[in-house]
Amino acid sequence: IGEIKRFIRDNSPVKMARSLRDLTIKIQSAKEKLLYELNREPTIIELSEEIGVPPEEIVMGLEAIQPIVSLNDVAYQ
Amino acid sequence: MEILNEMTIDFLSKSQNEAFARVVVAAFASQLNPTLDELADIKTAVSEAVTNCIIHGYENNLGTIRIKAILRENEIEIWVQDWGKGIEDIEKARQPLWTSKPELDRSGMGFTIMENFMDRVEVESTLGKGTIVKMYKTIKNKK
Amino acid sequence: MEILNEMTIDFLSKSQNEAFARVVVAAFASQLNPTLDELADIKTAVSEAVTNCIIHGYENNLGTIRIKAILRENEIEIWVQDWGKGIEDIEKARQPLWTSKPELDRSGMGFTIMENFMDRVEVESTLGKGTIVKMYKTIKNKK
Ligand SMILES: Nc1ncnc2c1ncn2[C@@H]1O[C@H](COP(=O)(O)OP(=O)(O)O)[C@@H](O)[C@H]1O
Ligand SMILES: Nc1ncnc2c1ncn2[C@@H]1O[C@H](COP(=O)(O)OP(=O)(O)O)[C@@H](O)[C@H]1O
Ligand SMILES: [Mg+2]
Ligand SMILES: [Mg+2]
Repeated sequence: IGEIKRFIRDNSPVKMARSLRDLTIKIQSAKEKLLYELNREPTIIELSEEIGVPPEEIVMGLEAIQPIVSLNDVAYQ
Repeated sequence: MEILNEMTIDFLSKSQNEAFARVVVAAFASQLNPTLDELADIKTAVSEAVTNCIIHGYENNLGTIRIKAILRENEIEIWVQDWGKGIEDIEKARQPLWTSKPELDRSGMGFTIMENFMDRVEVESTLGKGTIVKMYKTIKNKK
Repeated sequence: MEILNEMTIDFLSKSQNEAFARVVVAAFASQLNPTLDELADIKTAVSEAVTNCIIHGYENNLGTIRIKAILRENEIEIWVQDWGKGIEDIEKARQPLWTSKPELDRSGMGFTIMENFMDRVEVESTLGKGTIVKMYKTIKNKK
């Protein structure tokens, strides 16, 4: 049972970032690198290709970096 | 324009689902290859629309919220729907700073934010039946 | 056990939606505060179930896939449903290494993976009508 899990994890084409924290750090540095190289804001797929993580996963990472603060949330404080 | 992809999600009007809803829409929108700014705009607009369903549509009682998202070649269309109390005067509701709940410290800026972060916002509502907010945003093709 | 939260999502049986579906379920499951391993298990199981709907249920034609997820205090229940061709012999289909599409290099390990990564898997299917796979996983409470 554990063997199957290990087999799949070790062979997973996209190794899951060890933690969301690792992913957010990768996103931030990839973003800065691409910003410099492209001289514009990177797209989600450009980031995805740079980091080697699917775009949907990048979205999860972004949520951890920068929780959207709505004006309403601010108003509550 | 041809529809490339679409999805519909129903979830409960609980406040913890606001973050969930915006991640779902952002993950779906990512198929159009938006920039991070475009993605942040979409997330903010969805958050405002979902918050309105929870606070105004259902007044914090439990109900169902439905989000439908449609991807076209360079546009995303997002519907946020509730079956709550509805809006009496849509034009007034859309005005900046107008809120029906000043006692809750609402800013009255929700619709203004949606309009600014998306290209176009349509509101349909029937008192006692519910509300649909339809939002459209062009995602410029970068390649 | 009391239901804490639930959601239902319908999306098209396109291969690019596999990654989307996995993230949707993971984002929802994260409300139960799972470990990364538990989350990875859930994502893998959902991927296998969704891939089956696309490849076997609809045989790469366009159809709708529905995922329903229910959160209880320490359990997630996930249904993955299609209205495709159905499974003739469920018991055989669940056997390790058994596949109806060896010509496509299928491993026949999808159900085995789901069973290993989740605590329990139930399969309901009717030929010509479709298939529902119900998966359950305990999320130990870390607090
Ligand atoms: N889904 C909804 N159901 C019922 N009423 C709504 C809904 N969305 C908005 N409204 C009404 O429109 C008003 C303005 O909304 P908004 O601009 O978001 O400001 P706020 O939420 O801060 O009040 C709300 O105060 C409410 O009266
Ligand atoms: N949603 C489905 N609709 C129809 N048939 C299915 C479905 N899911 C699984 N099957 C059948 O069960 C078999 C075993 O599935 P699985 O263990 O995932 O292996 P594989 O996908 O590699 O064939 C498939 O080959 C197929 O015949
Ligand atoms: Mg508002
Ligand atoms: Mg399979």
